Amino acid sequence: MSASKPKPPTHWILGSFKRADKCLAAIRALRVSGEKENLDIYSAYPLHGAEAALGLKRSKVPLIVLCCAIFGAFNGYTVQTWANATSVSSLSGEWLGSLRGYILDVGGRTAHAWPLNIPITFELGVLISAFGAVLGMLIINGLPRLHHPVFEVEAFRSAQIDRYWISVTTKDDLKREQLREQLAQLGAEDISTVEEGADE
Amino acid sequence: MPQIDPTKPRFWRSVEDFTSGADRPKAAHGYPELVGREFPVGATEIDGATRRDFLKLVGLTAAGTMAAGCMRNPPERILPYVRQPADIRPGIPLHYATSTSLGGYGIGLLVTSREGRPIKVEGNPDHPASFGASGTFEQALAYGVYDPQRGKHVKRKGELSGWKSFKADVISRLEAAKADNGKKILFLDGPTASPFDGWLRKQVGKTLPEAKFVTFTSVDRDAVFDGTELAFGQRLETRFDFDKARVVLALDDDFLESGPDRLVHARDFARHRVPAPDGAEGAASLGGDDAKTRPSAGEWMNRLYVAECAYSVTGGQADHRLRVRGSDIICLAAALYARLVPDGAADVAALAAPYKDSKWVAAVAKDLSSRGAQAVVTVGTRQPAEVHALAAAINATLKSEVVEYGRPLLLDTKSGSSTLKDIVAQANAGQIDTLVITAWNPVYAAPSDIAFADALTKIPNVVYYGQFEDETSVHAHWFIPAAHDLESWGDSTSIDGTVAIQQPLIAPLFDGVQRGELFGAFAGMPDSTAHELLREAHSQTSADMTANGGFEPWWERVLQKGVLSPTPPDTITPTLQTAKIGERLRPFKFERIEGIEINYVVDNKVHDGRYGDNAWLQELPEPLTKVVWGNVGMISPAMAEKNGLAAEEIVKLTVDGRTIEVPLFVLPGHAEDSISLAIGYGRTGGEAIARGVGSNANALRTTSAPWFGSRATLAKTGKSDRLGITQEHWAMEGRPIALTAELADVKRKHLPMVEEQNGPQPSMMDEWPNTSPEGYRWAMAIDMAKCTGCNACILACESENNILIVGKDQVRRGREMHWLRVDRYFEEVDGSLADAKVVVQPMACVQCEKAPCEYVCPVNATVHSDEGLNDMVYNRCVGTRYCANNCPYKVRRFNYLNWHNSLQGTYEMKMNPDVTVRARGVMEKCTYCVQRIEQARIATRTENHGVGRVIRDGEVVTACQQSCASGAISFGSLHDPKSEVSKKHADERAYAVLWELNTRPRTRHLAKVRNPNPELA
Amino acid sequence: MSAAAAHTPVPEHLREAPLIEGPQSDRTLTDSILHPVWRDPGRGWWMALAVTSTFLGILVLCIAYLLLTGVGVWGNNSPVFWAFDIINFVWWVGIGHAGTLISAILLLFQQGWRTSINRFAEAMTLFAVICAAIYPGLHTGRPWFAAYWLVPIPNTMDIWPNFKSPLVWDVFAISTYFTVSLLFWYVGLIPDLATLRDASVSRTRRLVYGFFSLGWRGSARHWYNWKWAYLLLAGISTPLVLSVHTIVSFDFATSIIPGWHTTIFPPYFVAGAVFSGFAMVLSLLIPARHFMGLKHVLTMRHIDNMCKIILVTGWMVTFGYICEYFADWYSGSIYEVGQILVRMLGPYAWSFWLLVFCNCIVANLFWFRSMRRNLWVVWIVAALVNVGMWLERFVIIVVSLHRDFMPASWGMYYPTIIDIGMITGTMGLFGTAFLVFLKFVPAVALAEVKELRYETELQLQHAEEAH
Amino acid sequence: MGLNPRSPMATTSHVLFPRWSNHLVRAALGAVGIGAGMLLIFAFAYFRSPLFTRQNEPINQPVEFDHRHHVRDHGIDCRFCHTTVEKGESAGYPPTEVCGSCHGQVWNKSPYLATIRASLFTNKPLEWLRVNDLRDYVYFNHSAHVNKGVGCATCHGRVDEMAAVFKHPPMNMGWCLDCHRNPNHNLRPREFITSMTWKAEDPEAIGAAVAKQNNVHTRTSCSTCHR
Repeated sequence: MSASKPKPPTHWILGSFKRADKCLAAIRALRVSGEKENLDIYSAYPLHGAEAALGLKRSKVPLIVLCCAIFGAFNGYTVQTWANATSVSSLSGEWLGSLRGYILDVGGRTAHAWPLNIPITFELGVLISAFGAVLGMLIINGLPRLHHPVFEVEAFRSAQIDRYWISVTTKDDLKREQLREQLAQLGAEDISTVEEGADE
Repeated sequence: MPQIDPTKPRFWRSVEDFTSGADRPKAAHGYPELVGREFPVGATEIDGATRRDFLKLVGLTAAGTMAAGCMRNPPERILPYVRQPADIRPGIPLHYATSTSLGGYGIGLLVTSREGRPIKVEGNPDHPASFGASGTFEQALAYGVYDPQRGKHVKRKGELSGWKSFKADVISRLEAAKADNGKKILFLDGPTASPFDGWLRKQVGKTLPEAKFVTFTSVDRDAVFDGTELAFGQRLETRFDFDKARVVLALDDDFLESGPDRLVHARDFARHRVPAPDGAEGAASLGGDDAKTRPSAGEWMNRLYVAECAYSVTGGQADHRLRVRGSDIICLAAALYARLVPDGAADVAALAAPYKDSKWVAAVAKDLSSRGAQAVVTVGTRQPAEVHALAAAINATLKSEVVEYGRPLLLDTKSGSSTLKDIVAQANAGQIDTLVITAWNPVYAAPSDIAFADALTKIPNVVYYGQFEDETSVHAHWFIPAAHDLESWGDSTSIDGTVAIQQPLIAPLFDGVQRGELFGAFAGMPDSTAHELLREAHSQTSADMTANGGFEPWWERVLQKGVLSPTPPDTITPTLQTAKIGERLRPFKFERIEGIEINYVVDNKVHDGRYGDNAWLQELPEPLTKVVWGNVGMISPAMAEKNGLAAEEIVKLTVDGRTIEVPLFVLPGHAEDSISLAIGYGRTGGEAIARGVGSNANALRTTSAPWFGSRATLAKTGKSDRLGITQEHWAMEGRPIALTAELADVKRKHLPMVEEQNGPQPSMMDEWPNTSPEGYRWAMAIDMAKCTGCNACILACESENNILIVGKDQVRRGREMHWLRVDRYFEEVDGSLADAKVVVQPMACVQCEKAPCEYVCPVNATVHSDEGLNDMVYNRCVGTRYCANNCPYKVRRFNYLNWHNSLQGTYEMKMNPDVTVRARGVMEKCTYCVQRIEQARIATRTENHGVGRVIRDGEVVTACQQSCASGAISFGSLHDPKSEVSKKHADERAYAVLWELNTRPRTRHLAKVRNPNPELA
Repeated sequence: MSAAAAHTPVPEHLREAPLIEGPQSDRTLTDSILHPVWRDPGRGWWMALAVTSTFLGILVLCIAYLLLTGVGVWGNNSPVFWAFDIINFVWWVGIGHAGTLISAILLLFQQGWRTSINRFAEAMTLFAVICAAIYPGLHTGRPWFAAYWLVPIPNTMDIWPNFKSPLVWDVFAISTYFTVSLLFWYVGLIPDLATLRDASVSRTRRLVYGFFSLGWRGSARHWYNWKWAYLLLAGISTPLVLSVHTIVSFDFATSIIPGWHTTIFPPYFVAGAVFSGFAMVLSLLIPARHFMGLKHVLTMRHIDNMCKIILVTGWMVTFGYICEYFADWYSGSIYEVGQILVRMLGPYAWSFWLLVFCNCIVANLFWFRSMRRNLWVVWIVAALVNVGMWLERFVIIVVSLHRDFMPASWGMYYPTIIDIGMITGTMGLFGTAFLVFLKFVPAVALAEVKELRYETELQLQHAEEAH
Repeated sequence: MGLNPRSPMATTSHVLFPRWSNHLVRAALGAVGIGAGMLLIFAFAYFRSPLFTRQNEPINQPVEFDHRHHVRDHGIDCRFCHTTVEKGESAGYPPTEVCGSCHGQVWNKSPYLATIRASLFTNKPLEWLRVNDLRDYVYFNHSAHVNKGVGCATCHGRVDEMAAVFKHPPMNMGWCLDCHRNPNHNLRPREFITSMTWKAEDPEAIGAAVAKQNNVHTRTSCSTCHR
């Protein structure tokens, strides 16, 4: 965050639920009362209807994977064709020379025998897109991030076990209390507030 | 690499040097071991750069150049000469003409030398007995000269002594012998026809007038001379000119594989083994003279009948082969004699009885007589004089032009075991003081009923001169290490009377003593070198010297050509004495040996055992059984079944009380009720490689029955030995692989099988353009009609391409390394193997144009050259072995282990620096001797100031092609339609093996042709 | 659930058995599934580890000897240039396939029952592929060169790999397969690691698991992208897993050797892979679920389904054989026909008939429900199938090679002690890796089981509301 | 130990990972990524650098033979000592007697030539160290190149300026291939073959001419160099 004058710190208001439906209901209620991007749900497994309740936008992961697949496959095919079926005479010398292809009569097979290049083309497409999927997912999720404000709430550990948590963030000191009460009304337990460091 | 290696044994010229420390390699100077070993006796000898001297020096460059041989990469040192010899240039191969002798008869050689190391032996084109070709024994010399097992020191009673000490001893004895003219001194020599030996004996005779020279070998030719003596009343040399023969009957005679002129026989016989002359130019191109008078009219192709016990190479070529025991041959001969020789029938009635009504004999007799002058009967040296006499009589009756007679060339035509008998008698009578044995290993070679070893103990002074410390040397008082043929000065006479010079390629590696020097010592010339003696011998004998302006220029010419100006062989036309023959044969009764007859054969690999320590020959597959490293008891399938015997089973073999154990081999086409066993194995001498390989047949042989004729009993032992066999499967399984055709069909162009393996080969892919600037398309043609399966090509390839030996155990595991293999298939005749026919097919990489091995190699280690070679890049290979899997011909060989470890000391000097020695984990295979192609290319491309020219047909000769006597292999470029190989590819018998795979082999095989006699079909 | 049962008229034996047995809550599931990770492994585990690591040691020794002496320490020869090395390679790769199939393909088909076995199967895939990957490198004569000459690295020799060679395809296929499997496995593992982080008490464990869980918070946004990533990984793994064994089969199918040169190879290699893979899952899972107290999530229904898959793939393989031999016979080529006869009647006929028994006959026991329910039967059949699939590769590789075109070059093959040592050794490696996995990572995908439980609960509610 | 029977929410002293751990992890990841890239580049460079190719490393010979003196100052032709360069695969190394042939008269007392005299008198050869050491499986033939117009200096550099001779080009396969793929710019008329100073004003043109005259056509088939 590049800020000239110190902004007020973000506060995280957390609350936990025993039942998933209660949790989702609470989210819907909060959205009705005008909270949008600052909401989040935490559960030990992908909770049905969560993204609907939060109204999340379409994930970018598929797009990333598609690009990676095309990139990988293209490289796969190009490298093979370049190495076995081209020989660009302008490439020479210590450095460029080693990039030059070498056309060899291999068992009388055509130098550019495209059907024989398909397997590696495919494999590279798969490999790169797999990396795309994983790294893409991590980057979009901002992971790895070992520390996070919500972890400062000891009770939050139950989120990965059997509880459903809600977080609401706000910079507005007045709003903070109001949200706590709202959560309490919605049946949340272990309601707690964390102040996020200015540097986060 | 000749690096300093403390583990290697060090060699000194003599024990005197050892004690005095003279000319020992000074490690302090950092000289490589090999250099030290080669370094001459002292600076004085180096002055005056005669050839002999630099031969001693040449080891010096080994350090620099041997590196090319191996993959190791040490900090490399270069040791140039101090004084450059006149004609030696590092990196430029030299060829020297020399000669060698086997059984007393010479064969001319042309030896390739690199930096003074002889690395390849070929036949000398100027020598009529080799005409550029060579056999297995000649090829194997290149291993023999470097054999680290050779005797290295003069020994007295087993103690280290020295040549000087020996000479001193001799001088003193000569003094003593003066009294009785040396009548108590006896020289036991091998058979020899060398003029030099004759001269030396004369010199010895001058000092010791009554000293005797006798001759012994266990594979003597006495029967030939005794036969002529019986038939014509005089001992005569018998020669055959198969170029004139159209019908041949070989009675137990392996004339294509054994005998003094086997190479000439192979060439001339093969020339007529094809339907028409044009196919025979392969032989002509090898230097065969076409001036020979050919029968104008009649059939070009010859017909061969063979009667023998065990399948021989010649038997494999037979159109009709009769399986008979060795002892039956005489009856067969008699039966023919009865039919062919006028009023001979009566004399041989008793003998001829068994074959009197034989359909076979009748047909053969008819065929022979119909061919008359172009027919001939030959008899093997194993057969007794009588059979030779009968054959001689038949030939004379036929007026055969094929056979001709001349005066004996051997200094002594009696060399059989009778010699040893006499020696034993004299020894026991105390009539011998000094016995000088220069014959090969008589103690081992002696028949079992001659106690030769015991006799030696009765002789006060036994001198044994041999290459190895063997069975005989342990009984000798003196052991003198013999110099190898490639290390010695001398000469030889071939069977046609040609005298050839033998000159050393390298100074004796192990301080061996040369023959000349040994006899020189006894001739009172202890200090003259063999070189001087030889020059002296010829300065006296040679006539046409004056014509060439004196001795020196003449001598230079002789050394270059290797051959003295040939004297036309004297031919004698003797008169037949049928009466004498009848006289001798009338009393003969034939009583058949009951049970199993034992039949000894001369081995194709170790001969009589003298090559037992030659690992190349030991690992060479026996032509018919394909067994390596040892001999086997060969029996017929029927006999095996009858007695419940199986191959690889070890049996006790007992002949009148003497017993050996031998593994069995079931050989189709073997005579019934007999077992064949090769001699020359079961050695117990000091040679590490020969020792303990196979079983000793000499322990059974007797003077009365040296080859056959005694009864043997077989007893199971329950043991068995997994033989090393390079071809485990004998049948072709009805696959069109080695094709054969009958002459009649070839003539009327009816070759369905061949046509099936020919024709267009479409491809989905567009063809690779021929990018070779000169357009070369290297190719090979192998004419199976000419190939006898003699294996010479295998050794030639092994010698040229640094192919390493792997030993019996690895052969058992199927890991032999021969690039070129000769496949041998048996063809059942009417459903039985009893009379199976043989077809042999040389098979090396066929350089497929659409090579299956190439596209599967992940690292591009085997790809095509622009000239159609299937290159194998050893240094790129990572050894996935995928190529070998995908090779339908299975001609690729893999270095499963580091075979290079097996090389020790001197043997590394043998490596051909033009061919990479393959490391462990690397695939290797035939590449049409690409190093020879490249040498020819560089030679031609650099001609006339670098402008260069095109390689002409015949300028590139592959190693296998060069060695092949019968000219079965042709090599050249297909871009030249007039090239020999193009013609062969166009031949109607040419076909591509496994054509249906569309691999498009560049090597085409030509179907074998058979010429059966309709009457016997 | 039993309550729900009372309402439904469906007779007991027709009703689908539950995938999670007994009343379970997120807490009890967490408790029971993570229990093996926390508890002291116990003597049994240590003893097993001792055995497997001994074999692992043997493997290390064999490899050292191999590298020092050369490939000649194996029984390979001419003409059988490939033998145990490639057999084991193909066998292990095949085994790996079940894992990916379960986690990827069954996921795409939304087969709920994959949930509690996928983690297990994926781990098996990883370790199997590691075992397989040992061979292609080591079977070469000069591995130190093969290591980088097979990869397209610009080098001063200016020379490249030959991309026409199926072996290069192999290199890419296997390395891709391993990498993707690893990623897939790890992505699935992240939430469970987070659970371990938060459910553990010991601080060190929390730090370690915390580090590897990359700070996973289980936020709905995380889950959203995570599900996409996981789904897409499954999506690309599916063609990948099919391609890998297809490419492995190309090693043989693209050659010209009778018995190798067959277009049917790709499909039946894949089927065979799944066949052997499921067999391996079963032979590991049956003991594991017993000793680790996971019977409530690894239920008889799982086993039953897997048996059915073995039955199906078994028949696919059998059909493959029939097609292959029919094609060989129908081709009329004496070499192809000769190859059939050699397999059935040649010196190695025993291997062929044993393979027929193991792959084509035994699996038919699974037609019967009782057999599928009898764990002993299931386990033995699974073991036999693994043997059978190994023999299949033996027949394809050794038997095809030992008698190909030229009768003159025919020969026999005999394995050496090193050959045996290396196959048992890789099993040791596999076992060791597996035991370690069972100890430190939940063998069942906790988050997914919870999700499954939640969904079944919802279904149940709807069912009740319906009444 | 198993799951704590009490609620896992039993408080532990403080948060698991401190705030700064995020920066640490990101920094670490970045470092690993960049490090890997650097390593690749370094490797790529190393195998092309004299460090690996051993170029330009003067090799001290047993005899302090100075090519500058003999070639540049006295203009002795290469072929005077390297006699087989036009005939054989090896250029050839002079036997000691060649040194003696001159130095028998001139400088025959010089201490520099002690080793030479020793060699001549004792007949022990001089031990030179190989400068241009190709792998043993590479078959290079001097005559094939010299006769076609490849000059000595092209591969061996300005030997006339080397006190102790060193390897001039990298002499790896790529270097060979460069010329074998396009030889023209390395060809010169035969009269200048051994010239150290010859420079072509238009290498391509002259090269093309020489190529035409000498019928030069290079090959890149494996067996051209590997047999």
